[in-house]
Amino acid sequence: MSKGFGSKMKNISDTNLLLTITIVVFFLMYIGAMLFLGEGFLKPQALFNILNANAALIILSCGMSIVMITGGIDISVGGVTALISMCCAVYLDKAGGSVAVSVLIALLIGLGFGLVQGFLVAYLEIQPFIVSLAGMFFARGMTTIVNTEPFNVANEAFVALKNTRIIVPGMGSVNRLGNYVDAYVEIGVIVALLIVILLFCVLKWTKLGRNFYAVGGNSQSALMLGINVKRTKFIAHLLCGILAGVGGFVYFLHVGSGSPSHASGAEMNAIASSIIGGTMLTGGVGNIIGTFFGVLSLSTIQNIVSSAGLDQAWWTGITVAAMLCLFLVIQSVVMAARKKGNVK
Amino acid sequence: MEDNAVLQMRNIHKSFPGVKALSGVDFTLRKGEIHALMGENGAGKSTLIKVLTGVYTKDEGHIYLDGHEKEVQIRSPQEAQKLGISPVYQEITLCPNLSVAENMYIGRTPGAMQNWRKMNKDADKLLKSLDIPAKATQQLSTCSLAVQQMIAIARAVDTDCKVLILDEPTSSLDEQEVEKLFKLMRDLRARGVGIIFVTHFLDQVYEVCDRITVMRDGCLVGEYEIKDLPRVQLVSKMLGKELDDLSDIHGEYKSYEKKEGELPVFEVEGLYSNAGIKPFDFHIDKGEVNGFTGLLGSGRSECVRAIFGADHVLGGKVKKNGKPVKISKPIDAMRQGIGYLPEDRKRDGIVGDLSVRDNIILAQQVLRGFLKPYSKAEADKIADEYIKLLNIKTASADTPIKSLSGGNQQKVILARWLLTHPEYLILDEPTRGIDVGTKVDIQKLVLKLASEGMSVTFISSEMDEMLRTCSRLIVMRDRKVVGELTGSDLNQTSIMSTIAGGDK
Amino acid sequence: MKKMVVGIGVLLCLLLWFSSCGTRIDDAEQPAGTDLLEEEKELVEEGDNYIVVGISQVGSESDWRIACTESLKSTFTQENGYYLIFEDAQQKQENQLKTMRDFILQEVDYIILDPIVETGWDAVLKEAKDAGIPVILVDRQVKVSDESLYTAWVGSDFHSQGVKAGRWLENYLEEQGRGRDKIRIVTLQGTLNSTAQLGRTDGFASVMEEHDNWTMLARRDGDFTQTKGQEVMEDFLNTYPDIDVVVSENDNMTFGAIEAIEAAGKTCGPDGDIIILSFDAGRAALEAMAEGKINADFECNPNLGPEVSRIIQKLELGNQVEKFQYIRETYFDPTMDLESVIEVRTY
Amino acid sequence: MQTNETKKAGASSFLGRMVRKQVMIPLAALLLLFLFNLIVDPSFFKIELGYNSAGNPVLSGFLITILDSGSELAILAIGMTLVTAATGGQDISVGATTAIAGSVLLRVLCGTNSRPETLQAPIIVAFLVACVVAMLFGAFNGVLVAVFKIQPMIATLILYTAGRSIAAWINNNELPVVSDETLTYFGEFIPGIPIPTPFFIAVACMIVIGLVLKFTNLRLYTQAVGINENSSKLNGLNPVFIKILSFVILGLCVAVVGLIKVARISTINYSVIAKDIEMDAILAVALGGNALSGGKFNMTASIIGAYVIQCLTTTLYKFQVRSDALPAYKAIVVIVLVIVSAPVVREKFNAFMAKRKVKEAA
Repeated sequence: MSKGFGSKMKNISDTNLLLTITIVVFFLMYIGAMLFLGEGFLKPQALFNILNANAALIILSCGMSIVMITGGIDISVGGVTALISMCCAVYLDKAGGSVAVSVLIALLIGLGFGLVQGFLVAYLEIQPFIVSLAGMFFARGMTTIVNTEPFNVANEAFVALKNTRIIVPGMGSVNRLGNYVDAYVEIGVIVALLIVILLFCVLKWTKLGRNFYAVGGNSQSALMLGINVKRTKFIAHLLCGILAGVGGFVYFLHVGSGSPSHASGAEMNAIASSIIGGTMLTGGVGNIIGTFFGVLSLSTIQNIVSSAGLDQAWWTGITVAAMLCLFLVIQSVVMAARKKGNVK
Repeated sequence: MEDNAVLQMRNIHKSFPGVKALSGVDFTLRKGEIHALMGENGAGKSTLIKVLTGVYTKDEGHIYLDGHEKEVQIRSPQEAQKLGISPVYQEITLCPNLSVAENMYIGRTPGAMQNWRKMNKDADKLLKSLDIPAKATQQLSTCSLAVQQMIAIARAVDTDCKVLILDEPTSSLDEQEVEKLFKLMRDLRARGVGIIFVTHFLDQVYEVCDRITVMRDGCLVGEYEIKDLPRVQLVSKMLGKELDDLSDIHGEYKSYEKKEGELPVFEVEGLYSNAGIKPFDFHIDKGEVNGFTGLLGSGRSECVRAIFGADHVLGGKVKKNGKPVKISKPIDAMRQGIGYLPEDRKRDGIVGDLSVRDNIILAQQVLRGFLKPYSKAEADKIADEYIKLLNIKTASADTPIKSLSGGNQQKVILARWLLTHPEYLILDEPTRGIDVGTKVDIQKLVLKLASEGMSVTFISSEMDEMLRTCSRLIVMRDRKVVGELTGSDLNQTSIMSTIAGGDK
Repeated sequence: MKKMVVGIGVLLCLLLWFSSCGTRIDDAEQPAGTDLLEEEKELVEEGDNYIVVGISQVGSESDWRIACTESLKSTFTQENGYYLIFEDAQQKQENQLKTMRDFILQEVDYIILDPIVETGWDAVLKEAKDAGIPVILVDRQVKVSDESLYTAWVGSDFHSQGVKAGRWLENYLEEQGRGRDKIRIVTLQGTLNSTAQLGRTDGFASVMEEHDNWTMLARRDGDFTQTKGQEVMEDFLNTYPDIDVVVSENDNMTFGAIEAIEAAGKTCGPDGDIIILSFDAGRAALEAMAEGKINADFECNPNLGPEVSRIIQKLELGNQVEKFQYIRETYFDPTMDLESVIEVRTY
Repeated sequence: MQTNETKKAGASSFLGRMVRKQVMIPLAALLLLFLFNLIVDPSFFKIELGYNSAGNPVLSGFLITILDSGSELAILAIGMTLVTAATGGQDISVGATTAIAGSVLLRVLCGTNSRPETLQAPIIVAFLVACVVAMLFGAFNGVLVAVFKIQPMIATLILYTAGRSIAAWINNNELPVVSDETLTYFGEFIPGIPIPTPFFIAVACMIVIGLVLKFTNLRLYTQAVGINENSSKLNGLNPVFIKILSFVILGLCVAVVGLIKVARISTINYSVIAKDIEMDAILAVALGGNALSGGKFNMTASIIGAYVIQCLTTTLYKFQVRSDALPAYKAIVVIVLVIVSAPVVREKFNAFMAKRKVKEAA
């Protein structure tokens, strides 16, 4: 293992290098938490709880990663999630609609945002940040236009779906009353995992996926290499929009309510997760598996922070920002070091 | 015409608004030859290549492939590639974040799925057959620049190309890398590929090429077998012998009288920067006009940039009037009384959206400092003065500089530096891309300034200009100073032979 | 790449296996067993010595809430034999649910929940019940299908606050000799349908019924905010020139009302034209009372900590506790020694 | 380039001349809004002199509201214009850093006690401390942008998220209330003067920036760096410094805004203070006709742009649009603005105009 490690390091691609860093960081952090904080981390359900709470974020981050791999960004995902939650909640609760249609609504809203933002970014060549900033404000504003008050959805079919649990065999534990409690995940986690696997395959084994990387690596070159750069960018934003739709519904399924303040800061968490997961802001480097672990790392660190007694609300925001800053620095340092090595 | 011609271009015309870029150029490429396309900047090489690769559409003329049976229309880069015309540019146009194999196959294989195994196998086979030292699975950015260049070539070759265009592929490679590249080129030649090789390095031309086509000012000078064209002749053909009304402007101005014991205004020892030049020594006296000469890419601009602190200086000493000074940033140089008119006017010179007035006062304003701006009236007065002095043709001082013609933009930049009253002015290609009248104005101005005691370094691709203005020439080749010419040595022949080096 | 995927898989499995191992050891009913890691031992000991309490607080949106948090935190200290885990939910039920699940996983001894909304708690409360962790609600209540899902509730009796206000006014008017006069009242209501609004309005109304000479001129929503309170009061003053009593359902609206009254050139307080009754009795309001601008203020006590602690102690001894526990609350009027009250006021 | 320019001028010479006066853009928008209000409800223009609770004369009316509430935006627009010009990007953390500045201000004023009887420090000291802190945070953004070359919006995203948390942290999440009258003078009215003080502060800021632009080279340097970094470097400028400077100046503006915001309510609400103001500030710069990609700027136009935005906001409020819903309408305005100013769209439009002209000629 140690033999030829240096050369191995040199030959490993940027994407895989950053991915490795992320995974190592996550496992170190988690094991560290198990050893020193115990309690909450010592049962498998702890990990599943993290998954349950972050299924939506995983999906949103996947979309974000794809856009970031093409060199763009989309900060509207949080707003879109809130809008979807609110629309679905109003539809289910006040209009007494069916769950299937609400899924459709969620997807359509996501698709709509993806289409418009993708068009503006790819074909009108407007900065993605401005476009999605406007998208974010629009979505947040629309949410309060749809309904101003937060409320829980009482629709029975929906609540049943929300409370559906998928038992993970063999991972349960016995509580202090001596009862065996099954470990479980929510439906959203299954959706998130499927999406992670699907997108991993898309990015790895399809032309489209490779085009994302090419466009992000050097869009000028990509054009020269015969890739339709505009279309690729458009598809990336479209995918991100659709994933925001799916993620929005999964979020809604998890919280079971509509509120204008839902998913506040989700865009930041998604960006942070992607970056921690080894996606470069400059584009062309990133991995869905990394993003998945990015989300886990982020929420693990948040859990650690609160378990360690830093219980005040502000620590969450500061932790996320600090993690983001840290990983941005790590990225630039590692990349600079590699570049130096290569030039020599 | 020749039977074995893979490509013939006949009577190609192309003009841009106000400029005739190509007028009636012919070009023939034969099967299995490496054909150098030579000419100084603005000669029309790149325009010709862009016409050939479909980036520009020609105004007039015909292009034939495979003898002259088949006339083709090339409207886009994609069409050119389909016809088997593949360009490889100086800047690598590959994606550094992808693997070698991907870079070779992306965007040109059918199907929606990526078959890694097959692609890697194919890529390895191709790399091996071309003897390129890279693995298919390696990330491109981990390869050296030469290998990246070769991979671009491999990609081009694999598209069943008949015409391979290499546009300055060697400018960022070291000697060994160049050697590897040449080996690949020879291999390809043996396979019958026609290669167009654009370069500024004479040695390389003589090492690898079979034939040379020389262009100048958008016209064809001629096509020669390599053995029929000695270096000196090549250089003279490239540079041409333009005779115009400037034959003797030297006499109009008295040269500055050097006083006894006067130290050089600036003196440089062993200076080198991160731009890849070898350490060099240099000095300039008060009232002297000297120049760096050499072909493009020989390092002449990099030398003056190092003096001005524009590149990151890695080592060497600078002395002003015998006293050492530290110059690490342009502002240091400016404080020492150096002015620098950069080579790339558009990129480094003008501040496009700003008015002519602001562009004129910019450098002086920086020197005066943050808290001492010119009042509106002062700025207007200065601007008007210099507009008149240099005869700048502009609607008003308020006009954005980007809407001026190239020559007038250059005069504005010149005015900017004259305003700072430098002791030493560096002019890097001040006459490039501007009309003859302005050229003469600028040359006269240089001599006038020198007669008033200013030291000037003048760099130009045009030999005549240099000879007319400079009293001493520093000759560069391959990023090294290779000679210094003064007095009676200052003539075309000696300059060319020094530039050419090697066989005389 | 393939190696990597396998590697990740193996690592994840290890992680899960390791973590389930940890719990199995725990479950093996040998709390101080020799297999335990040092850290775990400490934890177990910690668990033995202290009563572990998890608190899920709504947030810190108002002074009242902050004072409430402070009270809880200062009660559940290690000196008092508690080990406290506090989580601020930043106004999100989502966060509270997550926190609750973490508490259940950590097997805390008691969970204290200040629920942000009334619905959506069934599932998690059931999980807590299944895990044998008593949940004590504070301040706000929940709507659940089965009331046994939580152990107790501690909070303010808004209704009795309203009644108290009514009784106070009754007495005050008697003392002033206006017991038989026609009394015109307006009410600045809190955010409609909030627990506090409903309780206070109803409580006061129940006393009003006993007095035919009291008329309620108008009740309007002042949203518990100063600006809205001022607006509504301005409106009232324009419409009804002869208001005798203002019932303002919280201090913030009271401040707005005072501004409006003064702007209209009238006076309020014990020596003024208009009698002002306020609720909450925050420090600022008591100061205003000391300045003679408020007649009486009815406390909404944020010091829930000691009461909750009492409940926990009872439960620890295995005693039954009352399901609904109202916190002791008082009122203030200028007859009292306000300065010393203000001195010790925490919010 | 040159030909392009002339073609454009030829295509729409009248429009071109109008548009060339950059100040015309926000002015036209303002006029449009006024016209709309005049038609729909002329009471928009009514100004009344009344007396507030303290018995001081105060002016009220929608126009006064615009002048009053627009102050913060106008001040931020000043800094934002500079940042935009120098870096070609925008700072989206201004709202969050306003919270920080306000929090610092209160912290200094209140000391350790959240309800002090008397101020623990003079307001001027507190304000200066807030200025220093806000400028430091500005410098932090500036360093990320100029030194680490992170896109401005991403770099400022960090503080956008963390800012309000940091603000809460500074005061231990307490909500300090200042009972001192003098502080409210900065946010409301000075006794005897019927015009709201924030307007005076905004005017003071405008005068200061006007003087700075007149008596220093800030405009020239910033523009040069924003238009051509290479060239400005070769002319002896230090682009890194200029960029950081622009962020620091924005930080100063943020501190002033923090003072006004806090003075308005004598306390602070970390999650609501200056909410969504970043969007408005960016919008003001764009409405002022300044290119969001940097370069030349027109400060006057930006400031007028700020008041246009406030006018729009006030108009929307007047029509009972909830404050939470406002961003949706503004987002539409932004999108329309960026689409109209997108180079691709402009090119297409010019081509279309040229074609039509050819047709007309034929």
